[in-house]
Amino acid sequence: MTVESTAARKPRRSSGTSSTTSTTGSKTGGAKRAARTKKPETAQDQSRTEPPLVQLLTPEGERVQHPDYDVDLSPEELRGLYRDMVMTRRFDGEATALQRQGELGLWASLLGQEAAQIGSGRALRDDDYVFPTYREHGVAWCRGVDPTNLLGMFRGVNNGGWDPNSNNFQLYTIVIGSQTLHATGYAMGVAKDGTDSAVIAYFGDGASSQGDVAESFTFSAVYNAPVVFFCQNNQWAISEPTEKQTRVPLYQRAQGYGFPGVRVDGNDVLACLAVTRWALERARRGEGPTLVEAFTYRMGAHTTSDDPTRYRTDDERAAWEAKDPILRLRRHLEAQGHADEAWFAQVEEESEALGRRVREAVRAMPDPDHTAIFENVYADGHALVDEERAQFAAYQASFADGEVK
Amino acid sequence: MTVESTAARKPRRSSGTSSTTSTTGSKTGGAKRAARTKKPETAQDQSRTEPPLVQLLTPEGERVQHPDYDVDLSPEELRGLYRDMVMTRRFDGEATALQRQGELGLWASLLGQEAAQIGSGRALRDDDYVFPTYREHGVAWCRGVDPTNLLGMFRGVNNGGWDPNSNNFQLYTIVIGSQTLHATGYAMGVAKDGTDSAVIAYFGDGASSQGDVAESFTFSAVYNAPVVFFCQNNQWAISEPTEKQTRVPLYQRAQGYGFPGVRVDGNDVLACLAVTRWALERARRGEGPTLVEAFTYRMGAHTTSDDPTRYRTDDERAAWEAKDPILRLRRHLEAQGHADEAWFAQVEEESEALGRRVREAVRAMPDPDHTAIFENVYADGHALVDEERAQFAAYQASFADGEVK
Amino acid sequence: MAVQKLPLAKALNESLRKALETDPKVLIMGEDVGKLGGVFRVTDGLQKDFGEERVIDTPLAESGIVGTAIGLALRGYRPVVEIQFDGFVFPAYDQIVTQLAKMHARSLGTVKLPIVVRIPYGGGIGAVEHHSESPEALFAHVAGLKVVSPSNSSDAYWMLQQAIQSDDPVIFFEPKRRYWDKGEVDPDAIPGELHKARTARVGADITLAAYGPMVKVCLEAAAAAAEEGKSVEVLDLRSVSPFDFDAIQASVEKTRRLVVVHEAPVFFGSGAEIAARITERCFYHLEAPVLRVGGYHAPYPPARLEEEYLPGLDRVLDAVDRALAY
Amino acid sequence: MAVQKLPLAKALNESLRKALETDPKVLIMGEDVGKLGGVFRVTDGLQKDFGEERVIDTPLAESGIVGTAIGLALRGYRPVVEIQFDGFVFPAYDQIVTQLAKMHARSLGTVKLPIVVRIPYGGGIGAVEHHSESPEALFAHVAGLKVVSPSNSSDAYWMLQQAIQSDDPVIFFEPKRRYWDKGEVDPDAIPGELHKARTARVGADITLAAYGPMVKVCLEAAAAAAEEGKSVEVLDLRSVSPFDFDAIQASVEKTRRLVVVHEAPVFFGSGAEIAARITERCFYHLEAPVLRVGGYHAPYPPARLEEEYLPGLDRVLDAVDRALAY
Ligand SMILES: Cc1ncc(C[n+]2csc(CCOP(=O)(O)OP(=O)(O)O)c2C)c(N)n1
Ligand SMILES: Cc1ncc(C[n+]2csc(CCOP(=O)(O)OP(=O)(O)O)c2C)c(N)n1
Ligand SMILES: [Mg+2]
Ligand SMILES: [Mg+2]
Repeated sequence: MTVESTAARKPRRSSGTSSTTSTTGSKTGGAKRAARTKKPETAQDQSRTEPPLVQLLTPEGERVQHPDYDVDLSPEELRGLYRDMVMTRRFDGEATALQRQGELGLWASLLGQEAAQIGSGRALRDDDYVFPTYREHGVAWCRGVDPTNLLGMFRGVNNGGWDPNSNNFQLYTIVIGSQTLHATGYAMGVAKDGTDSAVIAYFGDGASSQGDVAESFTFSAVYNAPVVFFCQNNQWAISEPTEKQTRVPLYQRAQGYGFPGVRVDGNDVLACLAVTRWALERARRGEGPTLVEAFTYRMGAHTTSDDPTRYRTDDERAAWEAKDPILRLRRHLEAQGHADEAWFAQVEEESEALGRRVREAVRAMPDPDHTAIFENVYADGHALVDEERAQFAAYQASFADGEVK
Repeated sequence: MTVESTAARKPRRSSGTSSTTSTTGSKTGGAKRAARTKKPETAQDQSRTEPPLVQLLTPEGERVQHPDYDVDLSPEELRGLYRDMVMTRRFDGEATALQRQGELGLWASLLGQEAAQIGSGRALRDDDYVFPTYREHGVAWCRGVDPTNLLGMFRGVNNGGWDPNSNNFQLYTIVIGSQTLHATGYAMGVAKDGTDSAVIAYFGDGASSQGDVAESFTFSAVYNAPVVFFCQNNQWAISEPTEKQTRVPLYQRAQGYGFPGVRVDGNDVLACLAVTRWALERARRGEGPTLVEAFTYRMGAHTTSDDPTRYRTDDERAAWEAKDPILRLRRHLEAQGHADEAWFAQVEEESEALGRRVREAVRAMPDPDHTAIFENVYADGHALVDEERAQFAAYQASFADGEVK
Repeated sequence: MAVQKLPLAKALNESLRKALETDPKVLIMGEDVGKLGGVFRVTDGLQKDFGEERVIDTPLAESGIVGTAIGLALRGYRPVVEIQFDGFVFPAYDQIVTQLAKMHARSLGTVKLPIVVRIPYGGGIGAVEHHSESPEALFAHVAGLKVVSPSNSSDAYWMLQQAIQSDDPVIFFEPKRRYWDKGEVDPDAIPGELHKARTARVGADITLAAYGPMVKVCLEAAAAAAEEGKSVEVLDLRSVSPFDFDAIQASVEKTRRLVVVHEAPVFFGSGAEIAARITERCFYHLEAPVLRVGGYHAPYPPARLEEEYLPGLDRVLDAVDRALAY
Repeated sequence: MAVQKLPLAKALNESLRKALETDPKVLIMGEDVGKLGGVFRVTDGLQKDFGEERVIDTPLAESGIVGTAIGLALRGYRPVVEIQFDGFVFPAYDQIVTQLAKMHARSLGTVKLPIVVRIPYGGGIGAVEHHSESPEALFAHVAGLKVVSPSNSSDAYWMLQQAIQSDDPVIFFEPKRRYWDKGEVDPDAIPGELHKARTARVGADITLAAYGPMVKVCLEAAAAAAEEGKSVEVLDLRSVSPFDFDAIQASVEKTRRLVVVHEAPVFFGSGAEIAARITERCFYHLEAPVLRVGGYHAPYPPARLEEEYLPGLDRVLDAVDRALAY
């Protein structure tokens, strides 16, 4: 039996032909002859074949129906989602500003991904558990993690500043993909415990290439673990476009592991909510893992250290701006008469207050005590750590009058 | 857009229900309540849903047609395949015997997998390159690697006793899955060189779970590398049945990475040849990777150290015996009148001669020189190795009269 | 279980059984740990008695095994993970050093990962490549992990109990060529501390420090040296991270000479760390430099060379003689 | 290229450019090495000039990067692989230690793997977790790999040339906090041997041995010590596997005191190996134990603590004083 994938007979690029991809001034181009015959597709060809997204709210704010997924939200709930997104964006903007002011060492902005994060985050129950990357500030917001907690690591005062079990929101994980295995193991534990909680693991389009992610697909499928893999395909992994990670849409990856994959409009908070809720329900019912690919866009730089002008065009960004997740929900709220100017102004004000609170909290964040280096290396202690801590203390004490250390 | 996999709504086992899988005397079964509702399928359910295989020769030796794959072989070629399989099986049997006699430390038998290996091996061109696991004795035979070379590692005189470039047959790789990345890289190089050679990577059903294998799928798809992934699904990874690695047929894995997967009857040498040839041709034409799953059976133990009676039944083995790859080709040759008793007897004799030659060669295989420990650690030398080699030599010399070392 | 003479592998098996019985959160995970009972039968019979929910045959993916064990630990379980052979731990190395080792610190102490990673290690069984390595230094260098290795059945039983009870991740190196060596196990004994060395033989002239498979070799060397009138003290270090430097120091202050013995390559091995630290601590006591006997800077050789590669009785005695000659 | 003062990162860039120009088999592979030029711009402009076939943006999978580089090397290419940060090399660790390091020996010398793995390493740039580690010991312990680390622009240029020309796999540790430090690079100079140490400052009373980012700190310490009348010799080791023990020995036989300085944790670090071996070689020369200054046995701390964690001028001088006090 044969399975042909959509891309199987259409290679995206033929590595045998030398000059197809390197257009500018190739000095000593690697391949010597073009033995391979297929013409590579261009980016245009590719976008023409992109599969349709699950969408419930158009960029213009129009509510549309989808045969498989739906949500029925009250005006209050809709306003809640809007508020979440605005607050998240404001917090994110403040953090970016704080980095520029030198208060943070680094910031990874979620600008543009608010709908993916709030939609999926609001689909969760309290007893569900979240395994984020380093960019899930919106999900953290939904979980009730104090936003200022997220900043400790970026300020450099800790490597993760909250108790994961307080909000069922694991620490940020920097090594990409690792957390998908933790999520799977946690979900295996949930199943063992016989509860109907679910687990959600976030990761990026770039991370999808890591072996750990594939192994998490295998384990979750084999053990039928109640986990939702939520991939925010924001089109970029630092400077690499998604086509460096895959030649078919990412949501299709799940199929080969024996569970469903769905591509959802990642800028549509309603669709993200609906699809994630459906996937979580599958998990609760014992139907195992699901892969959700939220098709979205990283509007900002990868982090504040990054310079996207080196690798992508303004046009692309502009095209995505038209699909802004906040704007489309606002249009919908306005069109439906669910919210008036005063309400929007009030949310704006709230978000400004959040910005102020965050700013003040960060500035007041104390540097850690020096001996924190030695704390929590082990839970049960370790003789060498004790020895080094003591040496360190004695050494520091030798600069009695607060001299250079 | 949603993709439902065949298994998506039918979990193979529900981890939330405590006693479904552990049937005997569970003392403190992990899960406390059965919150999940789905009934797990039994093995029977599963085999009922197994997809059909590409087959060109039935177990009874009848030649059948397949709409997509075909081979047209002369009687001589057919006899050649038969001879290859018999020789390979005889060699393998001799190696097993040599292990029992203490001449080898270990042996990994290919018994039952002759068709998968000879069929795929004979599909290759001389300029193609093979990346084997530790069990591809039949493929090595096709490549012209002297069978006695394969035994050095199992005897413990070296870690791989041939020059990979002499026969375009890489050394055996023990760490499972690793070689799929080497094959992919090699294939990337082939493409860069602009030649139309192809590469084949062998791996097992167990190895399919390794992250490295998934990464090789990603790299080969993204770079459109001319590589064939040939998975011998012999139903077992030591004591673990394939269902511990996947809940859908393995060939489907390819789809999610954007290239085709095919399941072939791994005990049908003609089908294996046809499908592998097709996949290699795709590679040569610049159409990128293919996954071939050869559905076969490990008739023997995992290795001579293994005791399969602990984990599988004789019935299973017996059922597969009826599908024996050599027998079915013999039936075909006989039915077609392509070979007579005298010819079969001659092949038998040839194989006995091979057995003798191997036996003698192994017994004559000298132990390596002690200083071999220090040889070839580096290509360009290393001061520490030089120092240790000299110390070792001096130390050994100190036992001047051949005393204990 | 009564006091019994057990092979080391069986002592481990009994220890796992006891852990499974005592604490419902203990899980066993690994390749072939179920029906087969592991390739060394250390988990023999456990799946039969405790079920597939607690003794789990995993997909063949070491990163996945350790990574999911971390998730299970976050959920409150205490996974005991088996890596089939030393050489196959490296696919899991990333999860071990970047996640398992660091998550407690990363969480400012709020998260604990009580995971034991069992690794049969070392050579001497005539195996093929990747089945005879001694990678303990690669774990000891990494803060957040504890590294131990028993040398006998009693320690195998008790140290595994303690490792499972520890709230820290423990890399548990099992001396595979001693799996079949028998020793007494008293299930009612009061065990020594997990990270303390044990004086395996008292001596006066020189100290041999070893752990795991090399303790037996050192005891044999000490016995042989005794016949030549040399009094050799043997320390069974038991723990590599942390090392029990106090015990080594005390011994060296008495004997004034130290030889460290391990199978792992000498270069950047345990002997280096012990030599450096003990020389600092005992600079005026040492009559000779701390000598090291161990593997060479070469891949573990094919089986027919391992006798030459592994530190044996004669190489240990040679080092003893060299140290005494100072 | 003429004689120029170049930042270390730019010297590496020029070295890569030269390698790409000289040998059509040289390839650059890694994450973001293309248009972005790497997060540190070490590969800046190379894809533009040599094309996507030779300067290859890879999927985000380190095991895949090293594993496919091995395959490319088997096909005759000479891949120079970039790992984005020290802490991200571990997913590739299995491919590095079980394949890259061992294939030459496994093949009885028939296969060569001329691969360079470039790793920006060490702290001091205020980065987040996993971006400041010094894992060189984890590679030096493994036979089959060579490990080097330049401390200045000239060495960066030349050592990278030599590493690429080497038929052995070389782990090339780049001192990331020195990327912006300028130094003269003479493209027509005759470079020293790759694995030989260099005397960075001549002294008489004590030797400081370091490599990579710590050489500068040691030179500053030596200058400060000179003001107090202490004559400190500084060795830039340049190579970690192999170490140039002869050079260290020669220096120590002269100065009789040695302090080893590195950012990596002291426990099982380079200092341990050097201390053990030099103490053996120079037992009767040493007036003091070899002292070690390095990282603590703790995960690399958050940025606001790294100044306390990293061995700085004062900690080096403290060790010098302690060694001289013996
Ligand atoms: C194992 C590993 N390799 C490299 C990095 C460096 N790195 C950090 S983020 C990133 C890109 C990730 O892209 P993606 O997964 O798409 O997530 P996004 O940043 O777009 O949200 C890279 C390469 C890392 N953190 N971990
Ligand atoms: C990374 C790694 N883990 C574990 C092992 C031990 N091991 C050797 S073969 C094997 C089973 C492999 O099964 P499969 O891939 O199906 O190949 P088969 O042996 O059936 O041909 C295992 C677990 C290994 N060699 N490498
Ligand atoms: Mg991305
Ligand atoms: Mg198998």
